[in-house]
Amino acid sequence: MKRVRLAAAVLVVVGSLGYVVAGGLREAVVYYVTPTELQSRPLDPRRPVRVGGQVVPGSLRREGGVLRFVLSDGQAQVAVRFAGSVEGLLVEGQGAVVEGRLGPDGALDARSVVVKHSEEYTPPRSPLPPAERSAP
Amino acid sequence: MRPFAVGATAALLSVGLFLALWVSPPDSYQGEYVRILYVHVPAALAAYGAAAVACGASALYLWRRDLRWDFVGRAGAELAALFSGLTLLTGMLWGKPVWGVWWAWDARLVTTAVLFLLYVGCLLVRDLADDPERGRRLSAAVAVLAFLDVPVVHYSVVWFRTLHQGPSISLQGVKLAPEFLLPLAVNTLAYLALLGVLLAERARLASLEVER
Amino acid sequence: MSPWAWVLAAYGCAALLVGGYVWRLWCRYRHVSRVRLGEADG
Amino acid sequence: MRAWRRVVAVARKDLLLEWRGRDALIPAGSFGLAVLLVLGLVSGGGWEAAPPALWVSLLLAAVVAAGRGADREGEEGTLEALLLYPGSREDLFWGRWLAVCVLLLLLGAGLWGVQVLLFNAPTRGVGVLVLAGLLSAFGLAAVGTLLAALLTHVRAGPLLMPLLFLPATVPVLLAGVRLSEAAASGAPAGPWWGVLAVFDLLFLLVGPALFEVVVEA
Repeated sequence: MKRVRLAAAVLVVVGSLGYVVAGGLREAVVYYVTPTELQSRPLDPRRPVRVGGQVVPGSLRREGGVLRFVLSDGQAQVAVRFAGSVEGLLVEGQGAVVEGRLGPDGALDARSVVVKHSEEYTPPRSPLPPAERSAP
Repeated sequence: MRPFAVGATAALLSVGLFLALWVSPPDSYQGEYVRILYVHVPAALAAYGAAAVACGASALYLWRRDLRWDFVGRAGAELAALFSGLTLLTGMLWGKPVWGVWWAWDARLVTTAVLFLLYVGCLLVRDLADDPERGRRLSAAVAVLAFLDVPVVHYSVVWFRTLHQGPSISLQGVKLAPEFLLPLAVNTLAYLALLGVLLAERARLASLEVER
Repeated sequence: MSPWAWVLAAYGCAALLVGGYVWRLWCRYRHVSRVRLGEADG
Repeated sequence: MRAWRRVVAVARKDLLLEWRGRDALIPAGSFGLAVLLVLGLVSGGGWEAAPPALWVSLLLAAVVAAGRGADREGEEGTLEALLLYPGSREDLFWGRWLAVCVLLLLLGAGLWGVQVLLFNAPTRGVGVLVLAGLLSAFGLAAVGTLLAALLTHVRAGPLLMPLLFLPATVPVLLAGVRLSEAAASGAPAGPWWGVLAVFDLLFLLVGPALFEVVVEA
């Protein structure tokens, strides 16, 4: 009897893991929202949001101590302002997760910028990898 | 047999270290930081392996009540705590320069921390139980329970949207250039060999201590 | 800090943790074998 | 005796002991209250801090309540005595589980009321909250019952309780907080009901199976 129950427990464990694999909980644990989701969902302006996407190539620049760039998920875009220095390896074309509040002009006033890199690893073609060039 | 296994593991570890620190090129994006990959990923895989051994041996102990399974289960739980702790530490030392933060509250990081805590709890339960037999039984139960977290840790980056990047090597393909693949493979092998040697030695020590 | 400092810190961590574990195993081995020898003498 | 009657008898015994001594409900309730106060103080007490504060205080109160059950077993050996009676040990698990469920629901209701007063929190979506509370109480009680039995004969058991209880129940905490937030703002709850249901199912199946291993003499 005990064995049968244990077997049933194992079965349910496997089954529920299968449910998770099939995507049942995919939207549940989300570290950041995408720019598309940011624009499509009604937002509570009193709350900070965490938005993640690719830094659009050519958009990263620093003006008088304020870092500006545009995050994109391929469809929607959101402009980001950040007064501070980024400690990670922020470069164009790689990902970033930005936490802050939406300003009245639709741009995100960032409180923190965290770099999210891809799972791809390639040897350098240019003599200096971005790690040595680092953020502007 | 034993000197051979230890010698082979030491050789593998030194070759792995050489490949990781001298042979591997820097990454086109991360630069030299990519070398942390060769200790972080093998440590995580060794933690999974130790957790699996702990779970299997504990289940067998609960079923058969053979002390030898308990020795292996205890070794597995200790090494699972050790290697998951190492994974967390090297991950933090990697995250700070590359992501810009030591820690982030994302699913991969939190589930790994939970794994570490569960095995610490497993070891504490064994040491603090009134009598050794009860300690063995209870920690075996916790070890079985804790293993449930391993698939969640591994697939958290696939199932959930996390800051941590997805797997570089999966059924969908290898996103790792061959220059990085070889050191990673050798280091993974070396860590698994190290895990095997440490498991065997720890279990042997436990049996010696009981005999005494 | 230079990238190499971070890399070496990570490897140092690994060496310290695993080395510490091996050291502890070794000490307990010595203890056990000493006790066994002592029993054999007595 | 049929199984469900044994279950009810065990639950009745536990609740009667609790009613006479109130030595789990009062310490756990006042501890939960203290946590709620501290969290409110440090978070500034805005309404958006209410759901996390409520669930964290409930979870910590559950640790205390379940740990107290373990103490009682250790002091009076009630579990050993019960194990001598004929019948399945699973009934014991379910009986204690039922009693812990009742305690947790009482604690939850009390803490919720205090939270509404202290945080000026909206009382919308009570139906959602009640259902979320019930489901999470099922899961928390299963983990609590198992761990209380596990830690009965372990030195410093009440200290180890949070170390094992909190990591294991993180998903329930997370789901509870998100469901409360959804209830308060009227937003759809998304997949959080699924999370809660899956982990309940897991805990309710693994709990009794391991309980039998844990309590055997």
